[in-house]
Amino acid sequence: MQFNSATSSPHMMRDDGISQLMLQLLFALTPGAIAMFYFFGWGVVFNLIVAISTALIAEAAVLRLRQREIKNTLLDLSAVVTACLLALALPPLAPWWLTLVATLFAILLGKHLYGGLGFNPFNPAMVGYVVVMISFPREMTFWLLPSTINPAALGFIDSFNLTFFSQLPAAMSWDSISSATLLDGIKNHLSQGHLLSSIDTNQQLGNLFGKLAGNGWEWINLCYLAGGLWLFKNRIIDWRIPLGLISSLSLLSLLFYLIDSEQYLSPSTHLLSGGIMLAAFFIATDPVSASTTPRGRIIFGAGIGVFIYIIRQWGGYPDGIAFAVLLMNMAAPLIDYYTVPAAFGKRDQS
Amino acid sequence: MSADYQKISQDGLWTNNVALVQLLGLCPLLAVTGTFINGLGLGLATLLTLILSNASVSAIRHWVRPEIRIPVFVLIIASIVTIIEMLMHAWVPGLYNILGIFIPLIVTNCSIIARAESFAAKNPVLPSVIDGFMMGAGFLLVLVVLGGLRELIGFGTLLDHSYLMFGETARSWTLSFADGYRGFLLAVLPPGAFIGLGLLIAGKNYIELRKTKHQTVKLQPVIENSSTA
Amino acid sequence: MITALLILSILAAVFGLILGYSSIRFKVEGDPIVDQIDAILPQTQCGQCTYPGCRPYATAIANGEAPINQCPPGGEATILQLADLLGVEPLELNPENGEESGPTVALIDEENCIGCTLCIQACPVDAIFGAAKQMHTIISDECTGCDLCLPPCPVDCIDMVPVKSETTNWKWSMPVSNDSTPKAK
Amino acid sequence: MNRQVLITALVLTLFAAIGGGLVSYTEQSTASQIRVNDKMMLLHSLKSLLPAQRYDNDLASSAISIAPHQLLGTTKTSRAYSATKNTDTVAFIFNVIANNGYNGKIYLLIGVYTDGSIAGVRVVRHKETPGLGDAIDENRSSWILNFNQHSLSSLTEKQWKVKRDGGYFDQFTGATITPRAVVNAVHNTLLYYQQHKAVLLQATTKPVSPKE
Amino acid sequence: MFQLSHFKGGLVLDGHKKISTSSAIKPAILPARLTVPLQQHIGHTPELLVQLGDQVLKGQCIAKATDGISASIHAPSSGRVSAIDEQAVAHPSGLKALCVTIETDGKEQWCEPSALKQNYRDSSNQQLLNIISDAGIVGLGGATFPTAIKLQSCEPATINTLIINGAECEPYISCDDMLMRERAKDIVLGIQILQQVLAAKQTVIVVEDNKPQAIQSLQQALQKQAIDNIDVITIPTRYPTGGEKQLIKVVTGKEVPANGLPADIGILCQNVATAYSVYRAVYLDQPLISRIVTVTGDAINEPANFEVLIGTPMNELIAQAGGYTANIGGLVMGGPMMGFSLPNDTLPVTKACNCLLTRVTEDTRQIPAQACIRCGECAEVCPANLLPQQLYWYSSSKNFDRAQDLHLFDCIECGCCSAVCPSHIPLVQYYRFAKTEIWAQEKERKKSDNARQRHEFREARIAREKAERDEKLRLKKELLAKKKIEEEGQQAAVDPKKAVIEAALARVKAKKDNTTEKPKNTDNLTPQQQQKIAEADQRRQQKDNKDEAT
Repeated sequence: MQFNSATSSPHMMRDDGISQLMLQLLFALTPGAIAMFYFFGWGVVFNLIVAISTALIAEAAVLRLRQREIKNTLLDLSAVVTACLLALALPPLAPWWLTLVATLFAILLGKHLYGGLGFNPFNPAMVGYVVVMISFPREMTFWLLPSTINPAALGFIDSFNLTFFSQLPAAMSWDSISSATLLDGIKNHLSQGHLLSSIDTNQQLGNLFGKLAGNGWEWINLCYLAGGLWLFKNRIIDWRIPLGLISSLSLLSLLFYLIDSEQYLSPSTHLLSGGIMLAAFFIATDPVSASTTPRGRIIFGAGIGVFIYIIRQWGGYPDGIAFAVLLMNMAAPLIDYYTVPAAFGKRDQS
Repeated sequence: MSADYQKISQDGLWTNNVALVQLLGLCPLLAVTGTFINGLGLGLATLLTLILSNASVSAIRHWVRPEIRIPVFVLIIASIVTIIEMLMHAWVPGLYNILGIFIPLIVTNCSIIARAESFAAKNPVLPSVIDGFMMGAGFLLVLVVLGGLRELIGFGTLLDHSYLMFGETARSWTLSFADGYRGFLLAVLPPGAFIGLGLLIAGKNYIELRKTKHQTVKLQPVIENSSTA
Repeated sequence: MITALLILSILAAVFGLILGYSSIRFKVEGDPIVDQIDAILPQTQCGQCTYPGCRPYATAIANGEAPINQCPPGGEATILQLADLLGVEPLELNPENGEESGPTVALIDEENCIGCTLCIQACPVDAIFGAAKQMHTIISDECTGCDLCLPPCPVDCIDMVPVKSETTNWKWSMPVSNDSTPKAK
Repeated sequence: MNRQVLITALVLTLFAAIGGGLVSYTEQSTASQIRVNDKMMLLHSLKSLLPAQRYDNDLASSAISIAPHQLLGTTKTSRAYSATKNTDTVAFIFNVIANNGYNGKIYLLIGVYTDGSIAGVRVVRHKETPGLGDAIDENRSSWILNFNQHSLSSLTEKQWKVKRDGGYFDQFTGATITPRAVVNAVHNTLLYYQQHKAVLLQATTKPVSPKE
Repeated sequence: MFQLSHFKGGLVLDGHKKISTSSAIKPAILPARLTVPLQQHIGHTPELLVQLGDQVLKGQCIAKATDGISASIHAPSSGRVSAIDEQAVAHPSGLKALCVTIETDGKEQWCEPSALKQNYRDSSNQQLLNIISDAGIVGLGGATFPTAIKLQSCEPATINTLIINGAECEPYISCDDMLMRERAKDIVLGIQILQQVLAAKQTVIVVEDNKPQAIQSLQQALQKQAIDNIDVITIPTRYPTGGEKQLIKVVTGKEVPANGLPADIGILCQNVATAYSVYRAVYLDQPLISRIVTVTGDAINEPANFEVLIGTPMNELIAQAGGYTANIGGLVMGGPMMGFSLPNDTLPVTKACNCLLTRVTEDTRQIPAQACIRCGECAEVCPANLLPQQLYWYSSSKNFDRAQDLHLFDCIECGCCSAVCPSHIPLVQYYRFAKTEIWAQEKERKKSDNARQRHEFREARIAREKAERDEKLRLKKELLAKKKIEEEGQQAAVDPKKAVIEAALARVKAKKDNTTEKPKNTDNLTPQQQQKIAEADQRRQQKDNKDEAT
């Protein structure tokens, strides 16, 4: 009897593939996304819709242009994951074209210019984010107060008009709808020479601050944390990168907090405000652009934490996750080069 | 001889373009091409430098010993650039202020010493001048195209600030395209320069690729004819 | 103004003296790069590169007179190594020089050999032995598969045969790659 | 061998001398034009602060030295220019630094009429976020013109702030720090003028060497 | 006694062993034709001892081990040598190799027992090693390294621990398991011989905890014979614990240095089946002519273990195991993790063949590989602590230097990385490709160095010869000039034309006399080349003879 013998061992392969991994990743994102929706309204949903559809169309188009197989590549869902991460990072009131431009840049410049999935040195979502961050700084401030304390929360129709037609609801101005995020607010507060302890007396900031780390934000981050832990439990992500990121950020913020608690935010505020948990468990762990060696992953995560703290504290932008991730993406090959683990039997040798 | 000049021109403008193929002089290229006029200004300055330096290097090529070749070339180029800088400061101060440090930096533009080394030092004056002109023109072209592109995408205008170079009458030259265009800052910022240059290079390669494909297709029937004949 | 000019001139004079002296004192002879290139070439001495042997080709590459893509026996691997060594972009093998084929060895049809010794004189690596009027034999371990012995043979009794594939020299093939696998850099 | 070395040195010297000579010749022949240009540049920006009919002196040559002062944000001696009409002083133009911009210092030229109202404000140099904080630049928006004519008497102490802080002036959407810094700097300049009015007026009545 | 350790990585796999352990080891039928490949081990091909048409007896040595690393081959049964030629063998390449085909006569007639017939305890180590060597025993765990060589290679009395590997970590395979269950006593006897040869201080039999019956029967055998210097150690089931280096790490906590041997740290490993073969050789005077083969998988009707003669065609074995089920899709020799798939089932069973794994069609379909997303799962499971995806990256881009920097050659090809890859990239094949490519390049490099030397030598020789010729010519000219002067003096009467013709004739004659001119370039030859020359001379002689005859 003749057989087809073209295959090499092993003759056992896992049944699931990349798309299942991505699906689980998307699943883990849902609690955070729902929390975002709860606190920031329909804008989040519109962002997601615009980003996902743009991503899929752009990916299909570029695959066609590159004469690659389209259907299976689209089905690996990596473009959808990129789109979701990006949409959740953008401000909820972002106009549709902002999300579109960001997603286009993420897929075209961040992913396919480098050869598509697996070959992009930078996290595509963060590439897209940074492009719009430096191009449209005004629109990137279109955050709003969390619904729990927002007297002017927008309904579906108002959000729709705002996102797609840039129409403000009657009798409302931009300044009455949009609001600085907590980190931005605190940065302003400090730059005016105020002390952190005076936050409570500042009517607006005090309101924003909530219990722990910003009204709404603390819950969103806890949801992302839960999703991330679930991913870790299912062995979808490596624990080293989140650990490195969270510990370096905590350590740095604790250090400065202990030095001067009036000028530097507490570790808990740092960890649970902005997109830290999203970054730690979903963005920094993108395996393609991260370091791959075990030690390298800890360094990679820690580096992101350090850069986030530096940019938050002394940089020009209120939050620095995207820049921090991209900077460490750049360093990943170098880190890999110097952290090759000792092969079996090489431990005693130099 | 005319074929030679044709080759020199083709080299400078396209096949061996300083910016798109040799990738030389990228520092000023990327830094000043925020607008069309900036690109034009630096391009003209570089073009002038290239012509003059090629001419003088070629003229003195027989008298310079190899061991001091480079210092002499650098001296010549530095002198020319300094003179051009002073002239610009005197006559187009607005542009001078914008281009700032990049005019003296022309000295370190590798394309100039590269042309001096690889062409002017081996050829008579006239071809050298032509070569300088064509290389400079090729560089100028890229500067202008990139500047124009970035200005167009970044601000939605073209030829803005022309008055810096052409005087007050040029104030009205500014072309504005979409009203209420918010601007796409990335294009104006340094990353935009890199992306823009990358796209230009890709575009050039694409055209070349098309050309060679076209040629092979064209060649086919000729071979067939010969075989059937 | 005059002082500036003077200082410039004096500086130039001093550096001119230093340069003039150095150019005589530190003259470099010889070119080690040729050896490195030669070490990469497959040493078939076949002349397909249009040079009379591997070393002349290596010298030509080192002098910038020849591109790195003229060695069919070395093929892609050699071109990659050369590109790596010289820091240049790898090129496709120039089809004018021939095609990359698997390793071959010469085989003399001993029935037909008339013992003319012409092939012995052609062999660049002395891999054929035999004497006049006697049958010649290829030392297949030494044969580089250069084809140079084919043209001189008056009775066409030499064949180039592919090196026999055995379980001992068999190579695993690269898996059929999916389309996004990177090409060799 | 020695001859060769000498020739080498000689050739290089020759080229250095020729190159240097050419450069110095150009320098001499363009020096005056360059000086004129620099002055024109300064004049141009000064002129933009004051309507031309309000003064008749050469603004660029009217510089007076101002000691560093906290209200002007200066730490070194700075220059101010006085505009006169028919030998009467009509306005002063101050070099002011707003130290608390979003990305560092913002350099301003602020023109103040002798009656204590603002003639004009211009940003000379800044590093504010492009597209956001750079709306203080006249080229980007007309926001900076809002200061014209205002004085310590036209607006109260509380009104010399951005709207978000309960003041009179707009901030631009998304950016509060930059306009806040500029408003603050303008306000401080008016305060400075108020305190030093007498000294300043006195200084201009005496001939002041423009070089100081 | 032993503090068990663990190695990094590895996988817990579904064993599938029960499929083939329900029945005892069955003796396989004697096939009509046995095809015995000469190369069944790592090392040199042994020297053939028989000729076409020879009658051979069971156990008769048909190919003798050469010097160096090699192993002898014996006739598995009595019969007639019907062919000595190239036959398809079980090798990933599917290529042919030299085989001896024996038509069996069914008599199973053993050859004469060897002279040595005494208690092994009275034998010297050398005698025992000779027996093991003569019996053609090789490592039966899969590596097929000649056992005698392995035993000889370590310095006397340097082995602290002899580890008998009964881990058998690959799924499906159960031949060692069954052997331990049924022939524990013989295994222990074999181990004692190994102990004596090595003078090992301590000996352990290591078995994975998914083979409780094997452990039990081993312990019983030890108790029954009251042996207290051999211990049975149970270790957790984890693939690839059966790998020599991984096993050592688990048992002793020590890591065998890379590029080193277990003997370097005072340890030697032998497979249980090897120990059993040693017993057979020493006690029963039977060379290695059969082995236990697990015939199993999801596409066979009656999976079981068989005691099979080497050279038995696989399809006959399959038939004895009830034949394939309808959805047969492939046949693998070895386990699912490291075995290789066979192009057909008519190939002969060899010493390396521990398992024939049948696979159903659904399992054999190819999952197309996707792009590597660098998830790092492969690095997690790599028992050699390598970075598989970087190795893949460099192997696929043929950047072999970098691959070697990342310790490509420490890869044991266990297949864990491929098995967990979510992109289904055939990683192991990339490593195998890179390894064989590097070996080939190394060979190529040596050859080109050699060619360069020979070329330079030739150039030098030609230059020298030219110089000599020129010198001769110069001398001749001088001589002629002298002669001319003389001749002019003599006013010669001889016709110069005639002289020239005469000279030419003389030259031709001289050449004729000198037909057996010595071949050129015969200096500096290696013995191999000289041998070839001799062979060629012989052929030449034959040809001449033939010419004469005709």
